[in-house]
Amino acid sequence: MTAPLNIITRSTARSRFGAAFAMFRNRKSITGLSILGFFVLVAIFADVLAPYSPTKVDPTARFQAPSFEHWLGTTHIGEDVLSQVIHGTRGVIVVGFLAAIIATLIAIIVGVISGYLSGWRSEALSALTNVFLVIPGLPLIIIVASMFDNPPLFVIAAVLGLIGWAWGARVLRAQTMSLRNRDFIQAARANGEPLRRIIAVEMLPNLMALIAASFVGTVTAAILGLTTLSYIGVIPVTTYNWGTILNWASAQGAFRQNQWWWYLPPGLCIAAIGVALSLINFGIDEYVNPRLRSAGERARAMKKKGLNINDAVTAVRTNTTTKETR
Amino acid sequence: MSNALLSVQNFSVIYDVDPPVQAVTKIDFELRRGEILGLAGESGCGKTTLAYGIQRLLKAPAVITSGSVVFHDASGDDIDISGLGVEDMRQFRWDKISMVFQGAMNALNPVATIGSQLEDVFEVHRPNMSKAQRREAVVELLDIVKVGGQRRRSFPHELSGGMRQRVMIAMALALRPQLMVMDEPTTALDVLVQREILRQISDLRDEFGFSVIFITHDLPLLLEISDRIAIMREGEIVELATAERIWNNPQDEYTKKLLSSFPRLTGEKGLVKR
Amino acid sequence: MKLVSTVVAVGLAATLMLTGCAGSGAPNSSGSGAALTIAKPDGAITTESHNPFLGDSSASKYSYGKVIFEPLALVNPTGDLNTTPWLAESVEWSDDYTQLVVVPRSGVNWSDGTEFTADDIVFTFDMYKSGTITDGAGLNVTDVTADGDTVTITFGNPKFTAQARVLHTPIVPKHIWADIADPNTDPLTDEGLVVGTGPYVLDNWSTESVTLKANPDYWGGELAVPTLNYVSYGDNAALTTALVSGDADWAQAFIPQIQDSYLAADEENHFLASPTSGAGTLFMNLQTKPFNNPALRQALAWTIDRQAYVDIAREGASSVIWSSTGLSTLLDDEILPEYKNENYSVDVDKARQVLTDAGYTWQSDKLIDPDGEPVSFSLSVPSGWSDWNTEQALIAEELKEGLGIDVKVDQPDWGGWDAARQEGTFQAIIHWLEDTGNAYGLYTSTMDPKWIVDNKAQFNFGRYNDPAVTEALNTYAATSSEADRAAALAVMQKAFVTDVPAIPLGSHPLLGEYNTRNYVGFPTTDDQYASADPTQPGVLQILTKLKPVN
Amino acid sequence: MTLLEFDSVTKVYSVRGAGQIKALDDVSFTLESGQTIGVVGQSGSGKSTIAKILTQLETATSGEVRLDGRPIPRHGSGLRRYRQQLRMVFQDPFASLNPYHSVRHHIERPLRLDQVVPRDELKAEVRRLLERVQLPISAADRRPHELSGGQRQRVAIARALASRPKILVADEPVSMLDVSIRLGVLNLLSDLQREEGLGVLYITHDLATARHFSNEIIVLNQGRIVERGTADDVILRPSHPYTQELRAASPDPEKFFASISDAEGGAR
Amino acid sequence: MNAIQTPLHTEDYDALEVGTTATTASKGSVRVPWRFLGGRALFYAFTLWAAVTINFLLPRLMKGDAVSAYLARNRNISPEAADGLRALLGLDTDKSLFQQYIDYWSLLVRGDLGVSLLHGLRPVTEVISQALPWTIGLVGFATIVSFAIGTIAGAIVGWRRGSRLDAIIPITTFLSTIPYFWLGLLAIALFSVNLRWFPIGKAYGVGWSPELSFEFIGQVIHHGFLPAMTIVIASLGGWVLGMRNMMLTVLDEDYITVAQAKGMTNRRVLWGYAARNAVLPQIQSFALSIGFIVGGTIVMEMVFSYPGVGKLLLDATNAKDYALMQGVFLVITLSVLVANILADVAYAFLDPRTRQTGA
Repeated sequence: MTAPLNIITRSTARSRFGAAFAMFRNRKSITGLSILGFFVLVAIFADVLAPYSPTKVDPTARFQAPSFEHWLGTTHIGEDVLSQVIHGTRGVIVVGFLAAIIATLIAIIVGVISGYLSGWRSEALSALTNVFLVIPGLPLIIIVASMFDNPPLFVIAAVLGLIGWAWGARVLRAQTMSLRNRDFIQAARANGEPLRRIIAVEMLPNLMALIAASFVGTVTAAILGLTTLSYIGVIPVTTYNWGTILNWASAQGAFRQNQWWWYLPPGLCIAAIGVALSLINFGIDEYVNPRLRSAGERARAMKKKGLNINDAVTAVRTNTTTKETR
Repeated sequence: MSNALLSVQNFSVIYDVDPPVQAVTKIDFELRRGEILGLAGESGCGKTTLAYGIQRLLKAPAVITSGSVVFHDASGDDIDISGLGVEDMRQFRWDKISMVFQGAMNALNPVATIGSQLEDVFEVHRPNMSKAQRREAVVELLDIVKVGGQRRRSFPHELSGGMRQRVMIAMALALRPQLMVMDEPTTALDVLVQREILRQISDLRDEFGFSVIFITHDLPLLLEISDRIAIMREGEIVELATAERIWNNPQDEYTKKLLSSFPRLTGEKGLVKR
Repeated sequence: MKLVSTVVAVGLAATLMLTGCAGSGAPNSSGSGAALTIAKPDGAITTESHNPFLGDSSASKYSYGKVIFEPLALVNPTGDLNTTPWLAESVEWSDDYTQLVVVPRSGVNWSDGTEFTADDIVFTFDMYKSGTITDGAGLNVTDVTADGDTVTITFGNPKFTAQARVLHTPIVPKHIWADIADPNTDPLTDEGLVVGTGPYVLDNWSTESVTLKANPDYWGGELAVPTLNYVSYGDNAALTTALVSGDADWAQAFIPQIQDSYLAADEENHFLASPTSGAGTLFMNLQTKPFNNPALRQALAWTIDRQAYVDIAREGASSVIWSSTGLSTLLDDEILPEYKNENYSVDVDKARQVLTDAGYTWQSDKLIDPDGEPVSFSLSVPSGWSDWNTEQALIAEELKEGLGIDVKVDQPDWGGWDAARQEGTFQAIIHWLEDTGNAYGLYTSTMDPKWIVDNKAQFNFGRYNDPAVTEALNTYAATSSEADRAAALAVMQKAFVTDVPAIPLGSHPLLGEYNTRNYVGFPTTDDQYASADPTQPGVLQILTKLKPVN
Repeated sequence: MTLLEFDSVTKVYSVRGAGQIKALDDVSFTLESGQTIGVVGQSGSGKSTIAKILTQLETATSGEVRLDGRPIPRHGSGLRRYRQQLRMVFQDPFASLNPYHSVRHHIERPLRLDQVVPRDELKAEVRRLLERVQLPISAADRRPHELSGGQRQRVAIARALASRPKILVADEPVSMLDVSIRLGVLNLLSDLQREEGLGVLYITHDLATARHFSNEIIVLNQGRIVERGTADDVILRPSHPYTQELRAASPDPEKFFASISDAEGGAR
Repeated sequence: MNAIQTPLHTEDYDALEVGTTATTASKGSVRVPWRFLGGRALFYAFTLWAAVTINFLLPRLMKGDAVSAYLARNRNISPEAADGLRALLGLDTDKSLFQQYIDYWSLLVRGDLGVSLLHGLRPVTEVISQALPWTIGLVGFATIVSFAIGTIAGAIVGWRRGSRLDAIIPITTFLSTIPYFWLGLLAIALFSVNLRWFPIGKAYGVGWSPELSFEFIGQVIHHGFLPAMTIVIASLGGWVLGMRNMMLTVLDEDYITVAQAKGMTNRRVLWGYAARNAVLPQIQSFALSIGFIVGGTIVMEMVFSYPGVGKLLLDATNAKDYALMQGVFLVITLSVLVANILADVAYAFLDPRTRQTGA
């Protein structure tokens, strides 16, 4: 008696799982997730992967170009750049994700509540959101970060998160407002579902794509913020991140001396992780708005068949039989 | 022949996707001058594809695969629509055949005044008209459809649904075309407004003598306003006859089934049974 | 004239354009010689203020004030450490250094034509006395009198250790400054206020550069350089780039990879590091563990590689200090005979011996203190001070390798670092010394409780406090007797050698990068008549010595 | 006892910039078990406001709604019990089902919420309800977008029936569906009503189906009831001018062709 | 209630449509969207208040003492002078936080932002006024150019979807994921140091002062080109993508089909109908992105030694120059607000739907 029931619940569980990840089930998202996953693995296994300690000084091997011992060369005091980049991944990933988690939580709470409520409470939350949107973030972060002598990573993440939630909240608010008046929410209300259940079970799943998108967006912003702040030296971090490496490289004249092995890898890593996150977001965008994907694909497919999507005049193909082209 | 406005023969449209979808298959019909031809059928039956297809308004991946559409112009010229080039087609449109679309809110550009959207038509098709003449023509059109010329500067969102549909009709009327294709022009409207607009279309037809192809799924309505009705199903016309004949003596099983989907408003309680 | 210069400028620009290096064609450069561009890495010159008394005025910050307003005499912080009278014919200190007798130079005119007199000197020091100028340098002037051709300035305390501060006071014209309501803050931006005796006069001020023209009536004779440009770049890296590309001619900057990036770029590029009595010094917090144990401090002194500091961290822009007295070679004559040969070296075995003797042990290569706790500390340097940041990494590595001490490299922002050093909440920092031009500088900076006011330290961050040493320091500063001074110095040196309150790493030099493409006569290693640092008062000496290249 | 009383209900909305608008103006009617009342009127006449007040998505400005003689409790379990007895079928089957959840979820929820059946009978009850609306059990694990419009509306009906209500409010339940399946859905509703003895409030703008499926018809105009009576009375013999206008505007081919042939006959 | 012209139109009675079909619009003059602008004005007032308050609080939460920092920077000043300085700066007062807040506002209203310790005790307003034009010039110009290029490119890419132009999207996206400063550093290394095409930063050449002459303007353009281009390149991606996505949505709208059915030329459909509608959300996100962009460009000023407020802020923060820090943050926020207001006004006039007159 219980056996078939189990099978069914499991299958629905799987389909639900599948549904939750449907937004990532496209080539762009998968590529992006793979790149991101690579960096996450690097961050986790930094200790194993890095051939040297990132702070291992070797006065005999300064400013070395890439070689077999040092795949990405060395710094001005003989530190191994590759090891620094590998260890730097950790700070970037931790801060990026932590900031995004904080920001997304705030965004969900503020956005969904202000979207679901109406009246002055909703307006007040919306105004708060807009204030955080309009106030220039980086200057504020610079000021706030300078309040700490030697802020630990989570503090930086918290600051980045606290300042970066507004965009997500705004998007979620708009979507919640539109969901609020959908019939299925009305139906749940008419059925007497409690509010928390309406929000958690009926609304949140439909907001997942937007939440994911805002999460990914905040990770990007936080990583850019972290590396920028590290570069300008507002966040002095004793553990390495890519911004810190660039700070050193710039201060030690690597850009001037064309010590590309020192300044290119961290910058390219930032760009790579940015591209990965953008790809994930493209995927989500296309899931939310299938037109975005299909438009290009459709146009290309039609082009192959000799059709132009912008033709305002329907093509006529009476002479050639379509049977042949099939 | 002189009575015919549009001759459609062996007309087929496919959507060239994978796999290709045959949307309209080997349609033959003739539209007479000044007549209202109703096009009825359920969603997906190809009625819209047909109506758009004959004026080559379908976007890719739609492809016309066979047939000819000949427009018998009032000047006596016969225009083979399938043979027109892009530029000729552009000039032909709206001048000879115009359209009234479903859902006038989306059919009007939300950021332009209705006046400017009407003037657009003259700018493109009557380049010799002066600005003043254009404005005059727009006011006249809006007066004809009883929106009032003073609303020229209104934006679409400032008008009610019925008003917007009237504006669309004014726009369709602008170049005094010989054929108007109306795609569910009243579906989104309330019944009283719908009746009012239908009356207006009928009056305008009497005054200007254009032909109408009227698309809708509302068969009872069609029966009242059409001269002839074509019933479509799965891309084909299953029956084409006068409205009265369709009502009193439907031939095709599908026509009968459609008719019996509507309960009677008056008369004996129950469904229309044929 | 205006027309001519414009024509010249356009022509110049056209020439530059044709030769393909469209660059800065300064519109005001007169034809007689190339301009000299002096650069700083301090960001844009955003505020116009020519007030030489204001530490942060543009004149002070970019140092062009030093070529407009001249001091009484120039004290060479390097080389022979000599005093050269400048606006004074002569300066003479009383024995106890509480009185200065000045004979003003005659035949000097202010740049507006008014004659420079003893009254101007009196007026300037009177402003300090009366308090119209904040006594930021702590001159403590009690009396200024003019008597014919001499001016006598009396101070409230001996100035032996602060001679340069007194002598470098910019002298300003009484006939102008008498009407300035608040000399502390007035920016002198109104017409005709920037009047000095110096070799150059202000010509053009903008946020991007300040241009000065040679003073045609300069008392010191004709000047080789007709135009001085002062510019400021966003940071050190940008400044270096400008120096390498030739956009800037002369600067005081720490250039990483200076050999490859600057000196190798052009053989006319030169770099001079002039050692001073100051030094980059490792300060340890003597009040708390682990540095409350002198044995550990001593062990550090035997482990830290000063040569690496000079070669790697400072890229050669320093000279090593190995003497156990902490004094640099510049102050060799002040080292007591008994310490002449007492030098540290990198001797890990010795360091370990010191520690073992003091009861330290090792456990799996980690140093354990006599209480049984592992030794570790954090070494703080503000982020962005790249030379010392590098030294942090080096020290951490040396101590870990050599002694098994875990050093946490801490790079807070300036504010946090500043608070910690003042409040004594740090464990170890690298810091500079108060430069007095003699041995006193090191010892007062590292052992003198006078720096601790309201429990906040301005120096002596380790909070060394030994009454005998304090007395010696006071005696040294106040006495008029050479013998007393020598005795006091002996007390200080002895205390420093035994207690190791701080570890000087390498002398803190004045740096200067310049090129000899257009002008020669800069100080060199062989002739350090001044430091090559264009922001020092000695710039006056250099500018008057420069000669055009043939 | 009367099942449902809608007693002198007035609902006023304040619309920004337009002041106050009376969506319902002193509207009263009663509904008995096994009875279907058709509510007709144009959009904006207040039809949907009645549904919203009945389902307590909105509260009446004045007046009272009573079920079995008791006014609607404001909140808590009383309100839930009220809602259990009055369920609604929405107009748009594409919007009234949560795209994220399976059909089973939609039907199980009210069962769980109102504890209609014990937990171990949930599955059987879902099957029964699906059968009731003529859907295969395999539909249970589908998600709404995998179903056609008609099937979705059946799911919505099954959901409404799940809590075994006494009253069903159907707000334009077929206007979004294709013409050929409209009757099927309406017939289903009508069958259920008969078999379960439900009271049905059928809200529509279509006079023909209102006449066909209702016992009584209420005509609303601008929030006011302008006419009421048995279906045939209201449609065939409208007394109020508004009702007459509505009827005249509704397509009626029967009468149309009759009048044509009369005219032709007369002419001849 | 709505003014009803003719009793004929029954739909005008429609009670619930009143809010949306409101119109009194038949007069000649351009209608000013007062209600929309009024709502925005209220919001801006609130934001301004919030910004000022944050601004007031921030330095008070920070540790470190401005005067000690000042003394440490100016080593020739003896510690004994500290008290004198405190008195000069008015830092020796012992007022309640609320009283300070009131004082802060009253000073602010009078345009008094205090004096900057870092800049020779000059008024903060004066310090900022030297720097602000450069920031606004550089950032404003670059942002507008980037927006214009991006939006036009996005419109074309969206219109010609499926063509080779689609490649623009990944390219600009890649560029926009690169940190501004890194791109700037690379640009300097390549174009200034190696190729020597452009000067190494600064706003204009040595020895110049601002004047109205072709040479000077040439200088400014020559110096500003590299930083401006870097900002444009790094921020282009967002605009291209946003506009392209919006175009794809708009191109499916009925009014596009109507326009084509009306026989409009493709050019007219693209710019007059599609792009004209798609640009509206762009303008809204433009307004909201300004704050973000300004943040990113602050770092550019450091990299390019540009004499703007960004560098001022960094230095002020490091030196605990509270007055300057507050001033700069306030001015940046104000500029962003003003930019927002401009974008809002532009939006209000471009989108007639904001012009609803109410009733």
